[in-house]
Amino acid sequence: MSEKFEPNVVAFLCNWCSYAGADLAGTSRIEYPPNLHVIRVMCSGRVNPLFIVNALQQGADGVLVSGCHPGDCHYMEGNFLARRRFALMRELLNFVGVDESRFNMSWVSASEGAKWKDVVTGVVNNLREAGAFTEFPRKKIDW
Amino acid sequence: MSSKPKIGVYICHCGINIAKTVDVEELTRYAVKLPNVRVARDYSYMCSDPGQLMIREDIRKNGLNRVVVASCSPRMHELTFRKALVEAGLNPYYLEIANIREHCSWVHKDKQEATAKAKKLLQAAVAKVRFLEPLQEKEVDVEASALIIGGGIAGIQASLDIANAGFKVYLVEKTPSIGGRMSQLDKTFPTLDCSACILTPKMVDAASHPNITLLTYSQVESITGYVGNFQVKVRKKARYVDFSKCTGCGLCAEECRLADRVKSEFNMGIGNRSAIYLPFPQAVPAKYTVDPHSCLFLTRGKCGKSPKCVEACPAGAVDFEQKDEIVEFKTGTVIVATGFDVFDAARKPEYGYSDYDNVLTGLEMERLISSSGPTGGKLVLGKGDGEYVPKEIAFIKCVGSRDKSTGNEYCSRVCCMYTAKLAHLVKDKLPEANVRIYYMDVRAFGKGFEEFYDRVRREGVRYIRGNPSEIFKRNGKLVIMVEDTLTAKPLEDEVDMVVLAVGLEPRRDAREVIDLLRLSQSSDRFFLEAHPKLAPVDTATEGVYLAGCAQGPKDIPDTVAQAKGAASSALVLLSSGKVKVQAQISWVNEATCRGCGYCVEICPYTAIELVSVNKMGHEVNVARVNEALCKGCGACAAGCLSGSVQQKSFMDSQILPQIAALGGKS
Amino acid sequence: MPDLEKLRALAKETISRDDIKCLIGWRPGTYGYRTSPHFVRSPEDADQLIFSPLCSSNLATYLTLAEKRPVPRGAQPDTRKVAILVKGCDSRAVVQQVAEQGIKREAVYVIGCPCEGIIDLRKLEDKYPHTLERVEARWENGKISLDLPGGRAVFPREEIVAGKCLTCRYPNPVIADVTVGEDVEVRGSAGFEDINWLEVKNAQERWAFWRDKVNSCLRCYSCRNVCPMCYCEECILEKQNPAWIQRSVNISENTAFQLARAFHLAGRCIECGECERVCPVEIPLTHLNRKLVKEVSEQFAFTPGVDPEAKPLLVGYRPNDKEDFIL
Amino acid sequence: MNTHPYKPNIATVQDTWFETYGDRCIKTFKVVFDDEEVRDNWTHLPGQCAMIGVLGTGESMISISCSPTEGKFLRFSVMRAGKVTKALHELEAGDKMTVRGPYGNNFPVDEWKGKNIITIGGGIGQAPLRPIIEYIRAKKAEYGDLTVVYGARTSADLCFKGEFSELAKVENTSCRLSIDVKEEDWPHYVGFVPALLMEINPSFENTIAITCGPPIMINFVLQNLKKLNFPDEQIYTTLENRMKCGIGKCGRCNAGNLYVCKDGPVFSYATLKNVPEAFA
Amino acid sequence: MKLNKDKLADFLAAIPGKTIFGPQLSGETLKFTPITKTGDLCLTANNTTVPPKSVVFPQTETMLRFEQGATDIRTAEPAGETVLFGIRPCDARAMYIVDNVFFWDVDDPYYLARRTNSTLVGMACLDPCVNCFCTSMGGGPASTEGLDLLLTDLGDSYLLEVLTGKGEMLCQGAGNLLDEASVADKEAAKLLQQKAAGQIRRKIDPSGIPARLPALWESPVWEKVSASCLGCGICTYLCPTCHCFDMQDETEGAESRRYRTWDSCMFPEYTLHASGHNPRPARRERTRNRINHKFSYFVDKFKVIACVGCGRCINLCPVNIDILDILSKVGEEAL
Ligand SMILES: Cc1cc2nc3c(=O)[nH]c(=O)nc-3n(C[C@H](O)[C@H](O)[C@H](O)COP(=O)(O)OP(=O)(O)OC[C@H]3O[C@@H](n4cnc5c(N)ncnc54)[C@H](O)[C@@H]3O)c2cc1C
Ligand SMILES: Cc1cc2nc3c(=O)[nH]c(=O)nc-3n(C[C@H](O)[C@H](O)[C@H](O)COP(=O)(O)OP(=O)(O)OC[C@H]3O[C@@H](n4cnc5c(N)ncnc54)[C@H](O)[C@@H]3O)c2cc1C
Ligand code: SF4
Ligand code: SF4
Ligand code: SF4
Ligand code: SF4
Ligand code: SF4
Ligand code: SF4
Repeated sequence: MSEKFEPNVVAFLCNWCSYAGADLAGTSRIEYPPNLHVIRVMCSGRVNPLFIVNALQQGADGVLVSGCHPGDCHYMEGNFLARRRFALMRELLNFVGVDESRFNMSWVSASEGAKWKDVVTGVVNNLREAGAFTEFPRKKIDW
Repeated sequence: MSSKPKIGVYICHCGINIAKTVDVEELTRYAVKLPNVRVARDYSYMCSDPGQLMIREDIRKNGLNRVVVASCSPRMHELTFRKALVEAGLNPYYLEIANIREHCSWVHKDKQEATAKAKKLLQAAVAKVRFLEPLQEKEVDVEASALIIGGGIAGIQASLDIANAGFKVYLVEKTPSIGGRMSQLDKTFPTLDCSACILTPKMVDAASHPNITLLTYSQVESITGYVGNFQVKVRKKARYVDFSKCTGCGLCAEECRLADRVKSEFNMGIGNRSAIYLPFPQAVPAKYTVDPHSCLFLTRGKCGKSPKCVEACPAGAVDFEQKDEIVEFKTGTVIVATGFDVFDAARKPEYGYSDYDNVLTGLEMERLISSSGPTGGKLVLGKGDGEYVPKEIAFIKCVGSRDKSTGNEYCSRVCCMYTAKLAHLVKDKLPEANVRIYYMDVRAFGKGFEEFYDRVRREGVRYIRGNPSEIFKRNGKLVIMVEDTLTAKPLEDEVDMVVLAVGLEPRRDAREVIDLLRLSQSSDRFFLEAHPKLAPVDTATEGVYLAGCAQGPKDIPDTVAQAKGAASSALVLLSSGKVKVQAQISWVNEATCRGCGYCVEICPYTAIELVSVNKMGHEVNVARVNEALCKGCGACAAGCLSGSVQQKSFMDSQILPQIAALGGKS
Repeated sequence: MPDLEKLRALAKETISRDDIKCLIGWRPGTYGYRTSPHFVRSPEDADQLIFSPLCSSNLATYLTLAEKRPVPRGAQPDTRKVAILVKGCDSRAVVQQVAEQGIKREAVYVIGCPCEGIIDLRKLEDKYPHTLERVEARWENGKISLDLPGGRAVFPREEIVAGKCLTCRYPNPVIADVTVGEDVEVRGSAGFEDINWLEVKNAQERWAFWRDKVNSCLRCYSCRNVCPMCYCEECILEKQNPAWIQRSVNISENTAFQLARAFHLAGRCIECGECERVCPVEIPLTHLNRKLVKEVSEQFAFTPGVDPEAKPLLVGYRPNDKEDFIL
Repeated sequence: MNTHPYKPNIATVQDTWFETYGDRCIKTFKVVFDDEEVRDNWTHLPGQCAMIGVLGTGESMISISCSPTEGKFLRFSVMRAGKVTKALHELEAGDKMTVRGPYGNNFPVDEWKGKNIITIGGGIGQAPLRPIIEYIRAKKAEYGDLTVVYGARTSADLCFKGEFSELAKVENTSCRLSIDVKEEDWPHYVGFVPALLMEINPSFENTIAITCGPPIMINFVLQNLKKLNFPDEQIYTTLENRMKCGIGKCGRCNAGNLYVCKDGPVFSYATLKNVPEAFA
Repeated sequence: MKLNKDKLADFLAAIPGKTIFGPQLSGETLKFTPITKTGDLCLTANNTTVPPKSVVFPQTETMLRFEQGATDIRTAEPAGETVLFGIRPCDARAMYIVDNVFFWDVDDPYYLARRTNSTLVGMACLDPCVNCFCTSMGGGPASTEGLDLLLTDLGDSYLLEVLTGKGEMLCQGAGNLLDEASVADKEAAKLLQQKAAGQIRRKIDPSGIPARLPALWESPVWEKVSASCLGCGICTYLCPTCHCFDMQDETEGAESRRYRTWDSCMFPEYTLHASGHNPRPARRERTRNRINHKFSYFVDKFKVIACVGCGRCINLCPVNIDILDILSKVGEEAL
C-alpha cells in the first residue's frame, strides 16, 4: 500500500468524565490523531455491547468505549456495569477472531485531557498496525 | 404525529477557533447535501445574539423542525441553543450539537483532516437529529430549605445568606463547634484583622438565626432523592451533655480527671484539654462535649467512683445515657463546604517534623502565636524548664504543594501569604529574631498581597530562594541544608525553629461525602465543579453546590465569595420553588417488555419497578419507570436484552444511525 | 436409569392433580432414534412417556415458549401449574428462568430426572445411518446400550454422548419438586478442553474457523427459539425498527446475529447444548457459549442456573472486577 | 413504460392533509406520476390498491382511495402504524413516493349497474369505500340509491369529514354518520355501526352491501346483514392481510386458499364464508 | 450416452460460460455452490441440507438499487447462466412445482432469469435416505420432471439421459468425452433406479388429503401436532418447494437496495399486522397453514401438491415434527 492506512474509530464517551476529558484536551489544545469520532452518551453504562458489533458492521475499524474511573461514575455504578459487559464482549469478539486492538475501553476523567490524547493516539496507532477491519463489515458484502 | 424532518444546520466559526482549522464554508456546502437538511449556514459566533436570531428566524420562516449546531462542546452551549429553539416555538430536544471545536478544530492541525472529521461529526449529528423526539420537561416543587455540610466560614456564610433570604437552613458540622479552620487562625493576611474578631460574630449570627438549624457534632448519614426533593438523614452524635441545661460554665472541664491531659485538636496538639471540653473559648454553640475516645467513663466504663464532671456540673447537664440521635428532614438543595485538611508534614521526613519539637507546621504556628492559644500568644518553645525563645527562625514554603513527589502538583494559594503573615507576626513579637523564608516562588496575586509581601520584606524578613533538602539536629540546633538557587551556593543554616508552610489538601474523609452525593473529584482530589470557569460552584449533581476549600485551596475572601455564589445558586432554585426534572429519562415499551426485571436491578436509583399489567387477558409483569427518580443514565437501556427500555434522546433508534454515519465513509 | 413404570405412574398421578394443567415429557419419535417432546394432558397420554439417553430436548424451553393466546372477554386464563420433566442441564434452565423472572417458581412442578448423558444423534447417525425402526436406548453401568435393528450395541458413554454431557457438572437436577431415579455420579470435566484448542490459535485462525460456519447460517432462528433463555416477546435481533441486524443473510449480518445471541446468553447460558443440536447447518454454537461460560466463571466466579435467588450476572458488578484490559 | 413488476414508478406528492390526529393518525396524499406515459396508461377501478413506498424504507400496500372518475391523480389515506407508514407520513407536497400497481381485483361495478348500493364503513375502513362512493356519484344515472353508513370511535376519528355534507346533497344519496360515545354538538347517530345499520333497516332487494372496517365491526355487520336477509352474493367486503410483493409471489397474504393480492382484496361473502381464516 | 467418471472434470470444463453449481460442503453443510474442484463435489451423499432452490431463488437477492435521495431505480442485473450439477430428482421436481408460483400471471423477472438460464443436471437417487417419500408425492428416485439431463451412477461411469434441448446442448459441447451407452447400461440403470424406489420405506397415500383438509380446519389435530413446534424456519427454509419471501430496504453509505429474503409462514412476524393483530396467532395456526398450503391451497391453485417428499423437514426438525405423521393423523381424523 502506497498510502498509509488510516483507521476509522468510533468512540462512545460518557458525558461527565470522558467527554469532558476530551473537551479539556480541546481546551488545552492537546493535539491527537483525527481518526476517532465521538458519540456522546450520558454514561458508559448506556453503551450496549451490541453497539460495538454494530459499529464494526457499519465500517468502523475499531471502537473505543470510555467512562469515568471506577468509583467516579456520575451515576454511581454505570461504569462498573459497563466494565463487566465489555470484559465479556471483548472476549467474545476475540474468540471469533476479531483482533483485540479493535475493541478498547478506557477510563478518562474530566481532568485527564492529556490521558485522552494518549488513549486516542494509542488506539489509533494500534489500529494502523492492525489494518482495515475486513472480517464482517457490511461494505464488503456484494449486493 | 410525525412530520417531515426539516433540519437546519448552523456551523459556527467561533471567531477563528473553528474556522482556522475547519473549512467552514466547505462544511456548509457539505451540510446542505445531507438528507433532510433544509438550510445550512455558517456564522462567526453562533452562540451570540445574531447567531441565535438566525436560528430562530429560520425555524419560523423555513419551518425547520430540527436543528443541528456544529460548534463547541454541547457541555458549553447546549442550553443556549435549546433556549433559542424554545423561543422559536420548537421543542428544545430537537437539537443536536456536533462538537467541532473541542473535539476537532482545537485538537487537529491539518485543515483537510479536521474538515473531513468535522463532516463526519456533522453527518452523525444530522443522522441522529432526524430521529429525535420532542420531550416534555416536567417540573417538581422544590422543598424550601437548604442543607449545608460543613460549618467553616464557607458554610457559615452560605447559611447566613440563604437564611437571610428567608429560607430554612440545616447547617451540619462534624465537630462540636462551627468555625472551621478560620477559627484556628490568629490574624489574617493581608489586612491582619484578628480572625476570631471577624469570625465570631458570624458564628453567633448563624447560631441565633431563626432560619438556621445548627446541627453540630453531627454527620450526614444519607441523602436520597433528587434536586428539590432530597431526603436527608443526619446523625447527631451523643455529646453526653444536655444541651438545654449546659450553661457553658466549664466547671466540669476543670474537674475532669483528665483535665489538661488530652491533646487539643483545635490547638493542633500543642495545647491540651479535658475529656469534657469546649474546643475553643469562642466555640459556637458554647456547650461542652464529652470526648468518647478519651473519657474514662466512656472508654473504660468507670471514672473513679463516679464521673467528676457529673458531680461538678451545677446544672446537672452531663448525661452519660445520651444516645446518638437521627434527624431526618427534606431539603431542596445542598451546599458542600467541608473545607480542607493541611498537608501532613510527616510525609516529608527529610524535614524532621516527626523528630524535632521545634519543627512546626504553619497551622501549629497560628495556634502558638495566637493570644488565645496554648501559650497565650507567647512565642516560646519547649516546656517548663526547657522553655526558650527562638531567635533564628526559618520558614520553608511549598511543603506538600507544587510537589509531584507528594502527589500534590497544585499550588495551595495561601501558603505564600500566610508565611508572610506569620513572619510578620514573629517580627512583631520578637523584633530581634532573625527570620528567613526559603521559597521557590512568591505568589502574591491578590488584592493587597504584593504590598503586604513588600512590607514584610521591609520589616527585615529575608527571602532566600531555595528548596531545603534536609533538616537535622546538630549541637541542639536545627541545620537546614539548602542551595541558594540565586547564588548557586550551598548553605547550612543553623536555626532554633522551623515553620513548614504546609499546603492544603482535600479532607481525608472526603470519600464519605463523595459517596453521599456522588460527587466527582478533580485530579487534585478536591471536589470537581461542573465547569472550571462557568460553573465553578455547581457540581454534576443538580441542586448540589460547592463552597470554600472543599472545591480547591483558597483564602478567606475567595471562600466567602464562593460561598455567596453557592448560596445564590441555591437561592435561585429555592426562590423559584420549582425545578425541571430531567427530560432525557428512560421509558419502557410495555408491549415488548418481558418482565425479567434486569432493568430494575440495574438502575442505581431504584427508578424502575415491575408492575403487573393485563396483556390480552394474562397478568404479566412489565417494567415501569418512576420519572422523578430516573436520572437518565441509560444503564437499563443497555442491559435490557429485548431493547424494551429506552433512554429518551439516547434511544437505540437514535444512536444506531449515528454509528452508521460515523462508521461509513463520508 | 429411572423405572419407566414409576415415571408413568408419577405422571398419571401428577396430571390428575387439579392444580396441574399439563405435563411436559418425552415420547418416542416417529422413526429411528428420534424422540419428541410430549404434552401430557390426560392420564392416558402418560403411557407414552419415556426417559432415555435419546431424550435430547430441553423441555424447559416450552415453559417460556408457550404462547399466550388472548383470553376471551370474561374468561379467566388458565393459571394452573405446568409439570415438567427435567434432566440436570434442563433443570438449570428452570432455575435461571426463575432467577430472572421468566417464570414463577410456583407456576412449575419440576420432576427431576438424573441423567448420565444424552446421545448425540449425529454421532449415532454416522455409525448407523438410515434407521427407520424405532430404537430404544438405556444407560447401563456407565455405558449406553441401544436396541438397533441389527441387534444390541453397547457404547462407552464417552463415545456417543453429546459434547455438552462430557463437560456437564450438573447431571442431577438442581431444582426439583420430586425426583425419579437415583442421583448419578458427576463425571463432567470442569475444564474447558473443548474450547481451549481454539483459544490458543491466533485471531486469523479463529476467524478462519468461524467464517465458513457462520456464513452458512440460515437465520432460521431455531437456535434462538429452542433456547430456554430466549423468551423475549420480540427478539431484538429480528426487530426492523430500529434494525440492529438486517434481515439479509450474509456474513456480516450472520456474524452480528451470532455474536449478539451469544452475548445475550452471557451469564445465562446453562449449557444444555440445544442450540447446537438443532442447528440444521451444524454450527458449533456451544463453542461460543462455552467461551462465555468460561469467562463468566473465571472472571466473575458466576454459574448461572444453580441458584434461583441469584441475581443475574450482568445486572450487577463487583468493584474489583477484573479490568486489566482497560486503558 | 415500466413493465418490471417490482420496479415502482416515481410519483410526486401534490397535496397532503391529516384526516385524523393522534398516535395512529391518518394522513391523505394526493399524488401524480412523474412519468406522463405512466399517468396516461394508469387505469384502476374502485377497490384496487397500490404498493406505495419510500425508497430506502420500503413499501406498503394501500387502497387507492379515489375513483378514476376524479381525475388523473391518485389518493391514498395512510394511518401511521409502523416503519413505512411512518416514513410516508413524513412526506409533504413536492416529495416523491413510489407507486406500483394497481393491484388486486375491484368491486364489480359493471355487474352492479342499476342496483342500490349501501356502504358500511368504520374508521380507516372508509378508505377503500370512498372510491366506490365517488364512482357511483360520478355515474349516478347508472346506479340506484346510494346509502353511506360510516362510523368511528369519536368524531375526530372520522376520515373524509368534509365530504359527507356535500355527498348528502346528491340526489338519491343518503349519508349516516355515527360515533361510539356521545359528544357535544354531534347531530348524528351515537352508537355502533352495526346497530345503526339495523336502525336504517335497508331492504336487501336489488341492493349490494359493502362493508369495510375493523374485524369486530365487520363480523357484527355481517350478522346484521344476514338478519336483514341479504343474500351472501350481495354482501361484499375487503380483506387487508399483510403482503410484501403484491403480485402473488411472496406468499403471506393468503387467507385460506385465497390470495388477497390477486383473488382480492374485494370478496363477496359467498366466497369468504367458506374461508374461516378470512375472519381470524 | 455415458460419461466415464474419470472424465467428469473434463466434462464440466467443457461447459463454457456457465457457472456450475454442485453439492459441496460449505462449513458443515452440504449445499449447492459454484464448483472449483471436482474433488470437492459430493455426489454420493443424499440430498443437500440446503436445497438447490438457493441457486434459482437465493436466500437473499437484490431486486432494486438506488442512491439515497435519488429517484433513479435500477433493477438488479440478470443472473448469468448456470448449471446445477448433481441435483436430485425431487429437488428438480420441486423447482418445476415452484415455477407455478413465479410464473403465475406475472413472471417474476429474477426467478425467470435464473431459471431460464439454468440447466438442471440430475443425479438419480440410488440410495434413498430414511425419510424420503418422493414416490408418494408423484416423483421417484429417477423422476425427470424439471430436469434437463439425468445421470445415473453405474459405478465407474454415469449414464446420461438427455431430457431437453438444454440438456442436449450440454452434451453436445462435451461430445468427444461421452461414450455411447449400451443396452445393458440402460438396463443396469433401470434396475438400480427400481431398486432405489423399492428401498423407500416411508409412504403415504396423499390422494384424499387435499379434499379432507378444509373440513379439518378446527380439528384438535393441529394443536396436537404443533404443540412441540419451536416456530423456527427449518422446515420451510429447507423445503425445496417453499418459496415465501420478505422484501426489505437496506442502506449502506449512500447506496440503498431493495432485496428479498426467504421468509417462513412458521414465523409469527410473517402475518403480524401493524395493529398487533395476528391472524395466525400461534404455532397451531402456523403449522396448519404450512400443511394446508402444501396440500390444499397449492393444489387448488396449481393442481399439484407442493411437496416432493425430499424428507428434509422430517430429517431436520429438531423436535421430530414429522410431516408424514401429520398427514397420517389428518388421514385418520374423523371428519
Ligand atoms: C495556616 C493557615 C493560615 C491561613 N491564613 C489565612 C489568612 O491569613 N487569610 C486568609 O484569607 N486565609 C487564610 N487561610 C485559609 C483559610 O483558612 C481558608 O480559606 C478557610 O478556612 C476556608 O474555609 P472553609 O469553610 O472552606 O473550610 P474549613 O475552615 O476547613 O471549614 C470546613 C468545616 O467543615 C467541617 N466538616 C468537614 N467535613 C465535614 C463533614 N463530612 N460533615 C460535617 N462537617 C464537616 C469541618 O469540621 C470544618 O468546620 C489559612 C490557611 C492555613 C492553613
Ligand atoms: C488576554 C486575557 C487572557 C485571559 N485569560 C484568562 C484565562 O485563561 N482564564 C480565566 O479564567 N480568565 C482569563 N482572563 C480573564 C477573563 O477574561 C475575565 O476573568 C473574564 O472575562 C471576566 O469576566 P467578567 O464576567 O467578570 O467580566 P467581563 O467579561 O468584562 O464582563 C462581562 C460582561 O459585563 C459587561 N460589563 C463589564 N463591565 C460592566 C459594567 N460596569 N456595567 C455593565 N456591564 C459591564 C461586559 O460588557 C460583558 O458583557 C483573561 C483575560 C484577558 C484579557
Ligand atoms: S430489562 Fe427490559 S425486558 Fe427486562 S423488565 Fe426491564 S424493560 Fe422489561
Ligand atoms: S439454528 Fe443454525 S442456521 Fe438456524 S439461525 Fe441458528 S445458527 Fe443459524
Ligand atoms: S445458549 Fe444454547 S446451550 Fe445455552 S441455554 Fe441456550 S440453548 Fe442451551
Ligand atoms: S437473542 Fe436476545 S433479544 Fe433475542 S430472544 Fe434471545 S435474549 Fe431475547
Ligand atoms: S422445523 Fe420443526 S420446530 Fe421448526 S418450525 Fe418446522 S416444525 Fe416447527
Ligand atoms: S406458506 Fe409456508 S409452507 Fe407455504 S411456501 Fe410459504 S413458507 Fe412454505
